[in-house]
Amino acid sequence: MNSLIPLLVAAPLAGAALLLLGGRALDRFGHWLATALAALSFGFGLALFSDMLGREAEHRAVTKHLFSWVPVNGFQADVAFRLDQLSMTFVLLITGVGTLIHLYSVGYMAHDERRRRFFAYLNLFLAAMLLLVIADNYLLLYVGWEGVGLASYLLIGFWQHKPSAATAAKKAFVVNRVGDMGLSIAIMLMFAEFGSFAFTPVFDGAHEASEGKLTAIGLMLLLAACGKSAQVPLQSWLGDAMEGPTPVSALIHAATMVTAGVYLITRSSAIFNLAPDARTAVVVVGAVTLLFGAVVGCAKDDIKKALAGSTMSQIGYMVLAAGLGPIGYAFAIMHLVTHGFFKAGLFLGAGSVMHGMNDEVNMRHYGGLWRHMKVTFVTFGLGYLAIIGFPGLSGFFSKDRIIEAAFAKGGTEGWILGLCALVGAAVTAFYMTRVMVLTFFGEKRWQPDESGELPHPHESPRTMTIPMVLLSFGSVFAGGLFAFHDSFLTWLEPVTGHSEGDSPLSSWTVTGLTTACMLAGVGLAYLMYWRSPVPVVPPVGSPLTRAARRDLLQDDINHAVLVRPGSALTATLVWFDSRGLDGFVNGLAATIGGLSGRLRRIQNGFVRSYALSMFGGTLVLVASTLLMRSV
Amino acid sequence: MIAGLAEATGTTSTGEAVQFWVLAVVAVGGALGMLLMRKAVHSALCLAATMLALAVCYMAQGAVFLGVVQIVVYTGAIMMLFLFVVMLVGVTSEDSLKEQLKGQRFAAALCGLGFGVLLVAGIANAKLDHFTGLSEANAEGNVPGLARLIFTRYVWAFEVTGALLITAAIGAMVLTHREHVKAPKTQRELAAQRVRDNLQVPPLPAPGVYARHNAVDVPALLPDGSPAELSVNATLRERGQVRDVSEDMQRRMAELENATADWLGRASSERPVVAAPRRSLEPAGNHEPEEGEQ
Amino acid sequence: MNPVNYLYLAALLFTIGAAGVLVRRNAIVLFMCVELMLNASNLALVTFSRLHGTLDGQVIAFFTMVVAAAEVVVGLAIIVSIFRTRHSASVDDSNLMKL
Amino acid sequence: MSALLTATCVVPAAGAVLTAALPAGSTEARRRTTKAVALGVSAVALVLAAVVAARFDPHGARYQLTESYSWIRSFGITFSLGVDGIGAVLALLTAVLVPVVILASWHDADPVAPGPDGAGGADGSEAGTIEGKRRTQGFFALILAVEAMVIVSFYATDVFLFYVFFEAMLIPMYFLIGGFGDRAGGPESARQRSYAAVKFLLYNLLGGLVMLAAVIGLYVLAQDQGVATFDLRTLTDAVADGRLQLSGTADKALFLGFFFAFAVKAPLWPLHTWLPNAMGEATAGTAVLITAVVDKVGTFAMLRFCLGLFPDASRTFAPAILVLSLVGIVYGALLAIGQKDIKRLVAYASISHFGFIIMGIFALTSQGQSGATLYMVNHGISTAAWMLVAGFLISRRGSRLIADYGGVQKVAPVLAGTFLIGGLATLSLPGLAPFVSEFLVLVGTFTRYPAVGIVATFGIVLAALYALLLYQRTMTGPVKEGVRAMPDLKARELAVVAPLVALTVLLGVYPRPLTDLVNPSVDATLSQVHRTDPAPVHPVAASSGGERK
Repeated sequence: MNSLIPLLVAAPLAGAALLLLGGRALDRFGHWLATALAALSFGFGLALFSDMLGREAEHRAVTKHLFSWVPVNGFQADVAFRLDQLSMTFVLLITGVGTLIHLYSVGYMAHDERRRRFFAYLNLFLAAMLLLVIADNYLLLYVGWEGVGLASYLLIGFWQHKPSAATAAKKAFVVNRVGDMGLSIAIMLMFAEFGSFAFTPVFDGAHEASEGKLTAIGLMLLLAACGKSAQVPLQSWLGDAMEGPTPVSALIHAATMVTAGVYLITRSSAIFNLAPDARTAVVVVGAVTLLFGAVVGCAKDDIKKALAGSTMSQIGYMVLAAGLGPIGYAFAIMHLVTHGFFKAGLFLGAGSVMHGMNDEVNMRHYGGLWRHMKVTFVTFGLGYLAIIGFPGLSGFFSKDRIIEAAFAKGGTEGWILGLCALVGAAVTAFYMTRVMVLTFFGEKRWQPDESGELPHPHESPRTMTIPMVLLSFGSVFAGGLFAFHDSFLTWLEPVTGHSEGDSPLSSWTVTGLTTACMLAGVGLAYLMYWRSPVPVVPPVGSPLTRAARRDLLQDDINHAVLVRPGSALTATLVWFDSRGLDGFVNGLAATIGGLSGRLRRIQNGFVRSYALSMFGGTLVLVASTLLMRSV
Repeated sequence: MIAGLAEATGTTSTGEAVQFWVLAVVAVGGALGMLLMRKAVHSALCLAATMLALAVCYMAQGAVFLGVVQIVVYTGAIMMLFLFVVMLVGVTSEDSLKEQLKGQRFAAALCGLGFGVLLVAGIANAKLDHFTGLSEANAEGNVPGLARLIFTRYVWAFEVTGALLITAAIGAMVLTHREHVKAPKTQRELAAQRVRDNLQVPPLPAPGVYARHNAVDVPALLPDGSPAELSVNATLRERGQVRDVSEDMQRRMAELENATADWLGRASSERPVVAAPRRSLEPAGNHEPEEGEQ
Repeated sequence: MNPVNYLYLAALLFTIGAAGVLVRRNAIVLFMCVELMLNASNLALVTFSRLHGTLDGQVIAFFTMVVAAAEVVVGLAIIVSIFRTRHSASVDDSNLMKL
Repeated sequence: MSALLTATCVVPAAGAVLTAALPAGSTEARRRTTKAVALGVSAVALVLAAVVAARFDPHGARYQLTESYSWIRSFGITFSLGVDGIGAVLALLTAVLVPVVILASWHDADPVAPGPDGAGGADGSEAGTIEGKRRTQGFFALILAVEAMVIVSFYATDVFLFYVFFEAMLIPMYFLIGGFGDRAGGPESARQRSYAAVKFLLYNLLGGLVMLAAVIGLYVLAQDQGVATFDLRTLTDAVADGRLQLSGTADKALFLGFFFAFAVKAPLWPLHTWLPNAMGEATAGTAVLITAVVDKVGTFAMLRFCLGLFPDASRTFAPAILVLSLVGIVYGALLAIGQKDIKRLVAYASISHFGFIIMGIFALTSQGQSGATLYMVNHGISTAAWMLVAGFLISRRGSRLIADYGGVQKVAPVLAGTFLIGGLATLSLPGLAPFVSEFLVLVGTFTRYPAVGIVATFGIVLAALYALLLYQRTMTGPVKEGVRAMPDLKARELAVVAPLVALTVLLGVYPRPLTDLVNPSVDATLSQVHRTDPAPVHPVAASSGGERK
């Protein structure tokens, strides 16, 4: 059975290779091939899942050693896989949602002449992501880690003819590289500390290592997570990443890739458990990002950017939870999965809306769409309810647990974090309601496109609606399923471990508070956007709004702090290289040339001066010999 | 007496001393003269004097044969050779005394001085108190002694020098002799040539015409009083030994012409331009030595 | 008088000759100076042969004369041919021997 | 004593002579025969080098397949060849790259404006440009000559022999750079090119002369202690067992003498400024020869000679050299970001990479040195791919300025794709070959000098910047004017790029064959320097998820 594990990766990888090398021949059915391979991988996943359920909790984790990758003395990097409950959760999420989104893309990209390449990239992404989650050592994980970075680079910049897209892609990759730097340093630290970077030895040896080292490793891992999961301070790329086709935003920048950071932290629980300082850093990052994303989400008029903000904030929740340690790991993953469902659903819905509105993204130009695209409306609505944590839907359970855990951290920390989470919940409700209302309700604010005709929205083709429907099922029931008898908790516990914190509030009070906050947010949004008419041109708004529209000045800050000094430095160095170093060398050459030119003058061609020099020479010789004699 | 002179060991007889001082003065004087004289001829003569003095010195030191050879070969042959060349190049041509190599004179003086000092110091340092005279070396006479050496120990060098001399002679010939690549032009051809490029149809003017005194180195005067360089021998022209006609001569010619003109009442336009240099037929310089030969 | 004076005389003459070589510009005079130097060395040789009481010095002086003769012949020939082409016997006029 | 190594060296040399002697390339047909011959010869050399690498037994003696013929007996100089893992791998790399380069520069040596005699044309007027009927023959003969010399210096086990070929390499390289410039050089390309060629020559000659002094000095000192030989093995053994003991200063001085030459060739900051000129002005093929083949001799020699002959000095100077290489890494990357000229950008990227290689060598850990050796190979392959595709691009547009390109991906997707792969390899994307080596180098350095390792890690961010900036500016965005009619890669060009890309992926996924060859030699080198890897603080028994099934 374990022999299936490599196939998880192999199937989509083969698909990518085929589609890229296959050439035009595959244009007709390439997309179906890719979808089939994704589905196949999902099938493998299910098979392994059932196999895993067949064993009892302790023996569910299996490893598969494929071959020794880089054997250098003292340095053993293997291509080995580990499939435990945590990986399995991700495998199913990735392949499942991935397959659905492949399906969706078949319709969405129907009219793009480079569709084959698009699907190749999607398959490549699946392969890399799967490799990331089933790798058995950090170096292999690193391969998948950068692999998804590459895939997201290719997909964000898929419409390369748009300079904005190309720039966004590069930005995403470079920012991620900063995170990757953290990961590689972490690996080096592990190697220097444990002489290995495979999971088992590192986790086994962790308790021997000094806390300082562990904290350092933890912080580096956090840096990596920030990069991949768009957490403050490396969040700036996610908003621009929306330049990519919507399925990409749904799959990579909402459901799977951006959650890799959470996976990394949870996976390294053994290290974080022993490094409280590192955990604190994680929690702080999570809380800040949670609010940051939420605020940004409130101000955006671009529907995808608004959703991106919400993604950021939701992942903030997860990171927060993961930072709480054993109290929160399971809930982090749980929220991750549910979020995977409903956020993917929301994005697909947004895509479907754009599809119907000839790629209009400005919500202020929507309105009253519910009548025209019912399926989209319903699925999107369910996703909406799920994300704001409407009681009974999946978001309710997962988020509620996280907030509880935050309070359960105990002490003032606990209070602060809990309150942050609550506020976040309220704001989430606010901006999601805003999105909902602006898009589907109110009067039509449709604008004519450049060809001058008003859009006539229509429901999307079957290939697009089916995935949305399936995902909405997930967003409705997943939470309940997981929460039922804490099934999810017990499922993950062997990997992450679990401990109940001491919550100052009873779980019911927390639930009540959460719901109240949610209702408050919804109410406020209702008043602002349902009751009062929505202006087509955005009002100036408060300074905060304006800042939020500019992603709270993140880009301006990056520019001021990094880009401008960097380019200045580069320019200086270029000057130095050509004028300084080369100038010195050329100057030397010129000097020598000049000297020899002067020396040449001695050769004046007059016999008598030659004779003179001969005579002088003889004189010197004789004199010196005589002197030698005399002394 | 010469043989006797060569006997002395530690010192020399007063006779030789006297002789030496006289000869030394002559030799050095000659050398300096050669160095300082502006005309090559004078230098040559001074050098000859020096050589003669040296010849006597040789004899005084028992090198009779060398003394004779010195007089015959050097003073006789070589110096004459020099004189020939000097004549060929120009007896009276002088070096301009201004030095155009910067610092050459000074450096030369310095080197010479230094060298002299060195040599003198070297000789002074050497222990040269005991002189074994040539009495027994010259026992059977100087010439046989030399001959024995030359034809026994130095025979090889002797042969080589012989070869050297022959080579030198041939070399000299090769250097000075020049093949005529094309047959020399005949009088007829030259005449035809002159007519063709209508520069100088009549034969060259004879020198000394209208000259105050009849000499080869005085150019003829053309009707307008300007000197005709052509009338002087090419070699003299080469050496720059053309004696120029005095200015007043030309001036008087001009006055004469003008007076005639006044008397005849010619218009100024018809008057000959006074002392206008006639277009010289051949600018001196591109004068081929070949013609100098013919 | 010590015969060494002959050597001093030779040195003096030699120096004068050398100076002449350096100073004079007329090729012919230059040659004369060279001859003078040769003669000076000859004088020294003769004096040495007297010093040692052997005739070798004189023999060598003799050879020197022969060589000098050869040298003069060739040298003058060169001067003549140069004069033919350049119309000058000044060594400074033939200064093409440079870079 | 099989003559396999000699054969491997002689074949390209003979091929060079043969190619040069072929009938003058007046007609297209004759030129084609010339190219075919050159290609065939290089293929044979490839086979031979592969055989050498295959017959090398990693667990056998340090140097194998050794041969020795007496050359200058009076100085104990012999023509002795022998191969260790590192040499075998690098020679193989050379033998792989040369056919590719020949194929890539198929038309680079054609007469510019084919006149009746196939000569003349625009370049004809340019100073230094080799023109005329033998232009084509000359070009390919020179390439083969370079191959022969490089292979000899990889196989040489005699210090003097190595020195001779190390220097002789400059001659053909000089003519390749100065004589066969890049057509896109612009009007004053001739002046630029001769400047570049002379600069290349002077820099390397200077280094070489210093080395010569050191070589002689070494011989003299060794002679004083009764080891009058140039044979590397004898010398290293003598150094190892103390028969040859150099005084501290002498040891340092000689080390610096050798190292200077290698650092110029490598090139190490701040001796690098010849590389951008040379690579910028030369044809893409020549540029690949420079950076991927010739420069490798420098780094290789650091491993074999500096460490082997002067272990103490190596240990003494290692920190300083590490700092220089660190500067080189960051400096090269930053300058690459600032370049306006595609080929110069690649050159500065290479400088950054050479920083990594040298760092790996002088970290004196087995990971670092294995990594450095792999890095030499991987950098050779990946840079070759990147540079050659860039060359194809430039030959299409006739300009080296990045600003002249844009939107190429729209008109020539395959070209753009391969270019992107080259760029990704250069920024050492995991899964591609350079990642393995770069990470090994970083880890190897980190375990001994953590600070250095961390700073060097910034290099990977900068690498991402310059590689992707180049791709973005040239390939993406709206299609620029001069690019519209740009054709995609032709079959020949695909044949050039495909093997390189394949190797990049293959060695990225399964570098095992290389590491198996290299590891024992690296251990031998390290033991020469008396260095052992710093042990992990808390070693864990099972060093990996390895054999657990």
